[in-house]
Amino acid sequence: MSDELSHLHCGAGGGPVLPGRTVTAQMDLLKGLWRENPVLIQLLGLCPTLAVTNSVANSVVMAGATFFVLVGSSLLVSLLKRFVPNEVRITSYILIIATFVSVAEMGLQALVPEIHKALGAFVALIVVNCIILGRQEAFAGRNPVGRSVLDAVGMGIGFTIALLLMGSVREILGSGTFLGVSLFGPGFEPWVIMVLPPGGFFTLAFVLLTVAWARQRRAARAAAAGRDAAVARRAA
Amino acid sequence: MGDLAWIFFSSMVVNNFTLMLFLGLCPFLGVSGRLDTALRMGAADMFVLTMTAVAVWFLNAYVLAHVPYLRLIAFIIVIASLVQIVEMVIKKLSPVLFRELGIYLPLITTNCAVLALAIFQTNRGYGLLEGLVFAVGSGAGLTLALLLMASIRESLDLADIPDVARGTALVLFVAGGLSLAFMGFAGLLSSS
Amino acid sequence: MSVETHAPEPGPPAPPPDVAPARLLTVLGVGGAVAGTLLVLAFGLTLPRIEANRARALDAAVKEVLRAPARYDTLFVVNGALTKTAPPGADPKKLEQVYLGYGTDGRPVGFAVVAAEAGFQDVITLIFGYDARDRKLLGMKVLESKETPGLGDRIEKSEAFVAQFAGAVAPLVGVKGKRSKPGEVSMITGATISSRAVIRIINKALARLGPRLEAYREEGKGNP
Amino acid sequence: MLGRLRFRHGVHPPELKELTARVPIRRLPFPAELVLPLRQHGGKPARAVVRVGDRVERGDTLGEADGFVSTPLHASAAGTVSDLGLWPHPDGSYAPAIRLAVDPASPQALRPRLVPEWTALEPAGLVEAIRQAGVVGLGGAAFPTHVKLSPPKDVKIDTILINGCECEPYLTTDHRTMVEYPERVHLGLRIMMRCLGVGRAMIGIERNKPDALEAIRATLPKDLDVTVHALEVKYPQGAEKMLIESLLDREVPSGKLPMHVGVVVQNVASAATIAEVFETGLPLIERIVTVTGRGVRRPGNFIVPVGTKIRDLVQAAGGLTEDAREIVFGGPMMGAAQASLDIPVLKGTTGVVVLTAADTKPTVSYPCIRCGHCLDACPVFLNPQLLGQLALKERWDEMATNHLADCMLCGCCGYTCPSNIPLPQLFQLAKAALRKRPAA
Amino acid sequence: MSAPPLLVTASPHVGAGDSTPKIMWNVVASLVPVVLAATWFFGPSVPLVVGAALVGAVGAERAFGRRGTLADGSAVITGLLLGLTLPAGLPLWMAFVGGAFSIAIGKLIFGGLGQNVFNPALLGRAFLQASFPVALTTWPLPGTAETWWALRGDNFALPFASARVADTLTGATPLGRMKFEHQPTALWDLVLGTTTGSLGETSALLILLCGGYLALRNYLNWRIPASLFATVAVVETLLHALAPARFPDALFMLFSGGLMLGAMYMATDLVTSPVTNLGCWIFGAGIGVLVLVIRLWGGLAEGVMYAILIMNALVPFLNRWTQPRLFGTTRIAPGR
Repeated sequence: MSDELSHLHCGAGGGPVLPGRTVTAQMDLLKGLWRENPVLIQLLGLCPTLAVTNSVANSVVMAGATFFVLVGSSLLVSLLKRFVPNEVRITSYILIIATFVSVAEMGLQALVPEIHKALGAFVALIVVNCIILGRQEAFAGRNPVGRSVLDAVGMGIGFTIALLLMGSVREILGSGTFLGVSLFGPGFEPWVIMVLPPGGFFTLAFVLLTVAWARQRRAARAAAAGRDAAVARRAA
Repeated sequence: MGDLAWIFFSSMVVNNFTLMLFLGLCPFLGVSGRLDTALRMGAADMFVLTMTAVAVWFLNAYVLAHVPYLRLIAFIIVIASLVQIVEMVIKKLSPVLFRELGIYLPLITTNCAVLALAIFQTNRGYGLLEGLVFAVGSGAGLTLALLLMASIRESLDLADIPDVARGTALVLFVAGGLSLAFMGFAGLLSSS
Repeated sequence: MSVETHAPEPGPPAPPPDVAPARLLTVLGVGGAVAGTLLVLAFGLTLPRIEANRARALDAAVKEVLRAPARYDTLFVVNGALTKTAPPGADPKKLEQVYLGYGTDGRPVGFAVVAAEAGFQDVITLIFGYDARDRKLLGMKVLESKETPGLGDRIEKSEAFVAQFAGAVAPLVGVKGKRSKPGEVSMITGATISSRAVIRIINKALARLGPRLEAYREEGKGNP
Repeated sequence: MLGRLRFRHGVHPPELKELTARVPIRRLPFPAELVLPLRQHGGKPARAVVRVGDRVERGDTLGEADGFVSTPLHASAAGTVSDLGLWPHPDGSYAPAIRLAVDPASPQALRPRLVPEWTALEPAGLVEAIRQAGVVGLGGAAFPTHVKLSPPKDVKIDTILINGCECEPYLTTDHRTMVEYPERVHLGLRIMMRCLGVGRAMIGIERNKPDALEAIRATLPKDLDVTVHALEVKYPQGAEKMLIESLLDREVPSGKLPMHVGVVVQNVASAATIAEVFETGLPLIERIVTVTGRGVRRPGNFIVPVGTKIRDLVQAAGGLTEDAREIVFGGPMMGAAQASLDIPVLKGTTGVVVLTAADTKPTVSYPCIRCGHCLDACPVFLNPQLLGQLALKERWDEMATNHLADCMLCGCCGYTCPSNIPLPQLFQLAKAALRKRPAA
Repeated sequence: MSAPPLLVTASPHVGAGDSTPKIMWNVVASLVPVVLAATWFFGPSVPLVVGAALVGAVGAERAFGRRGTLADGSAVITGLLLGLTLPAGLPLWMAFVGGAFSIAIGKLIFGGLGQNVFNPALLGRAFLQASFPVALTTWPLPGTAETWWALRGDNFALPFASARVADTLTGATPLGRMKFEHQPTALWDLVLGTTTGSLGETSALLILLCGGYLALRNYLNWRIPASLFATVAVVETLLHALAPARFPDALFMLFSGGLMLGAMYMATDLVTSPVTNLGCWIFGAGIGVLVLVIRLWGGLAEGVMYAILIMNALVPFLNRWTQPRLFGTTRIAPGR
């Protein structure tokens, strides 16, 4: 696979680190939760985010599998980065990822066969989830093991948050249940569309709308605060 | 014959890869801004899908029966090399076409639609002919979705979209609408 | 994942100065070997569990549609006939299988047949129990379907719908409203296509396999 | 071969010509002051050759033509040049103009012949005389007539079309000209045929002017190959491209001129003016103007000196009514609204239409609902809907690729738009923006 | 003479007299007889359901729309049309949700009037159909309640609660009966509207008349219904001639289900239909073909809604492909 590919397509934003600022372990871990959330901010890995979130259980299992693959391959990639020649970098990454995905798939099939059936091909499709290859390219391939794992954990949790958010909304409204437990009793009329494909698109669209709205609000407030500060400075 | 027709229409509209199964969303969101790029992406997709169907049939029939645990790795490597080979062949044979397809070919490697096609084909036990029809149907479905989205996005360029909805959220709303519309095809050719 | 949304990345890490082909091969080889080992290990560890899961699911389904037989045999469909043993050389997993259940008295109670065809959304896979002597169904269970939640998926979730198949006389006829004859199945309002697909799948499977099942009963008389 | 006497698309605005259609042309007394902008025609403005305080006689040259596509300007009355400066121009800007204090004591008598006798002239001499007389097209665009009469050598003209459509609502200038001076029209046509060496001519008149048709037909010269045709009543029948399609079934290719399909189109008023110029020996210094609309008390058709201010015209028409809201130079479809009563009539001003509050369009506009009415109206088959949307986003280049250049700003799209989107204005803006941009 | 305050606007200074609100309110007025007829057949449930959809639509426009957009009447049309596509017994809260969705997602997210891709009413209807499939396919029979005053279903179900099973008689629509039971319905019943179906699906004749009024006033492009009807009639007549047992006759196809309402009011929605006349011909024909495909080979009995939505998605395409030929470009001037 060619090198430019990763940059065109999967070069996930690791966010250039500002010079002169020490990067703490906390920052490595926490940035994936919101500021660089892979799904909500970077808009990566939307396929699984839409496809498997029709129930919380599916979302949890999918997030877990992805987390496992992400952390595992980040660890391995970071460990091996000095031994991997640049020419075969991406190929090796994919090989590592595919291995972990295969393991995860077999594990799920053995442990939770029902959910594995419900997730269908999407477990295998973690291989082409851009979050994972993106993290290897952007972070694990050029950072020490500890930081890489922290980064992967953070990103994994970020992905899980997004999936759980989608899964909760869709299951609660679409089936009236949470993790299969009925919330509103038998009189509730489920909004079936939420567990259907269009509902996936609409839910994610709403989530992104809300995120955009929140960021706009925050930006506006920051701008207002900046203005106030400038006024205060001038007054002083 | 009826089965082949069903496979074709099912994969093209009833279970459209993009709108019903959320596969190939990356190009759907990424390169659907303009009609001509969408068309090229669709053509490239179709081509690689068909090639993959043949390769996967071959793998399943002769190789993977013995090493089932290598399935995923085999698929991804075959797809990646296939794209690379196709790229080189096209570059050699038709530089014009190569320029036209440009970056779209390598993009397809990590397009989940191709890997998904391989997995579905395997899980459903499709033979060569069925696999080919499935690939062509899926490719047509991907292209259809891309073209619809591209033409809609071009026209939305002129609309006064509210600020918060600009970008991916709007595309997803439109995709939701398309997905809703495509639900009308459910049960096509399976009612008799 | 989207092509247009990321900030530009700093370039890839500087390539190591010397990339000897030997080292390249070594790394790939070692990596491949490690990966292979990992895979085989995981495969070996999980395979028994996976097979057991599958077997358990099938076992439960067969027992359900045959109304809890004392035991059942697995039969193979080979060249238009049922045999108890797979022909030599053939992979038993790849042959079509039907399951013959026996009552506590040792007499056969019926066959369980797996069949699949297109439904409303996608392929419906189901298993049904069939008493070839009386040409009566014993039960039906949907194994896999993607029918519309709340509507089409009632072919597996609606007990009233599923219960009708026990005792229904083949070939089945779908009707709207109340059933009046033993061969009739009352379809789900609003999910006619899904209901009819179930009926069609069973009828087709019986049209194909029915004579063989009956023939097998004849020759298998007194066999157990 | 003859066309189908109609064109495709277009609109049917209410004609409202009955206000002045039967009012005979009347000559007005000279006003106290005339204002003569130097730019009264298509092409480069004239160059002033008088100074403040100069005494001029009726017909004297005030400005000289500045280049080939330009015409001289003449004094429309005897008087004194009182000012050379900027004055409100009908196009909305302030432009150089000559102010003339009319001599109340002057008899304004005809001066000795300034324009030579036409029968004595060869084609080239005729064209030169027309140029010297400052003749421009009187249909509204005011393109110098001599330019139209001097086609390039490689172009072969086979037909002259005389445009008597007057498709704009309200206006009756051409109508009255045809009714009252049909012989002048024919004489002008005869002179132009001689200029161009063309043997065939056609006169197109909308069916809603039966008296004009009759008058023109009754006086048709027997020795010329001239035919008269009654055309469908539809706006913009009088647009050159539409007229050519209606009469000859020829489409002027996109980006080309009528002469490229072998045709020269002249307005009836222009033809009559050419005749008058040679008859009287005076250059073009007066014209017929319809002052009409429900906003004036006594609408009529008047012969006025070029440079007469709106104020004087309106007074001649009985003054403004209480509810007069908008004063438009030209017809209501393409004319320009005027902001002041001091604006003068130019050579190309066909009429002054005073609209009441009830006649004007509401100013509020709605979003485009893509009804497609503008596509059905556009006589040159553009897509005004798309062009309008592009214009609102200031995507000028895309407008150019969507053939903005072919838009003639006829106003059909704006007339028909239920959302009241000012499409012609947007297109005018876009054209200006594209013109300003350096050619790549 | 003093100068009066002069208005200076751009040309043209006169207009054809139509305005967007005028068109919209005319459409609203033309829908009133349809609503009244539905009320005649289905009793007081009709104003309730239509009203709830209307309140949802207008409320969303008021809450999220730009200032003053209510007066243009487009939200009212959407609410009315959505109401007319619903069954009489639908819980009011669902109709309300549908109306709000129609406007908020179907229209405002695209920037409001004139910018939307899909017909808002149909998008709302499709949303409801996908959300509450059972409630949306429970059809009361017309005129079967004991008194006209009886509700035809659990209209007053609590928000988020399912509808209780009502004692009103329900039945399959003519299309459903034809598709799943091969039972025809008398043509007169279809034309007059004495059949089951959603509120505005019943009286084909009335809809044809009301839509005809709009077509006469040029408030809808008559080419769309014309090409739709022609396509359905021609194809269906051919199919019927080939296999009369399998395919019903053309008149049944034309007058049953939502085809009339869809053809006259939904497909002709100005915003979501092509701007070019050629585009409109293709658009109508496309809807006709898709309706037949879904009705005859698809899993659903009725496909008008989906057919229109799919063709809506194709409209930008059609607009692009059917750009008018520029004056003086391809035709060579004769006589030269």
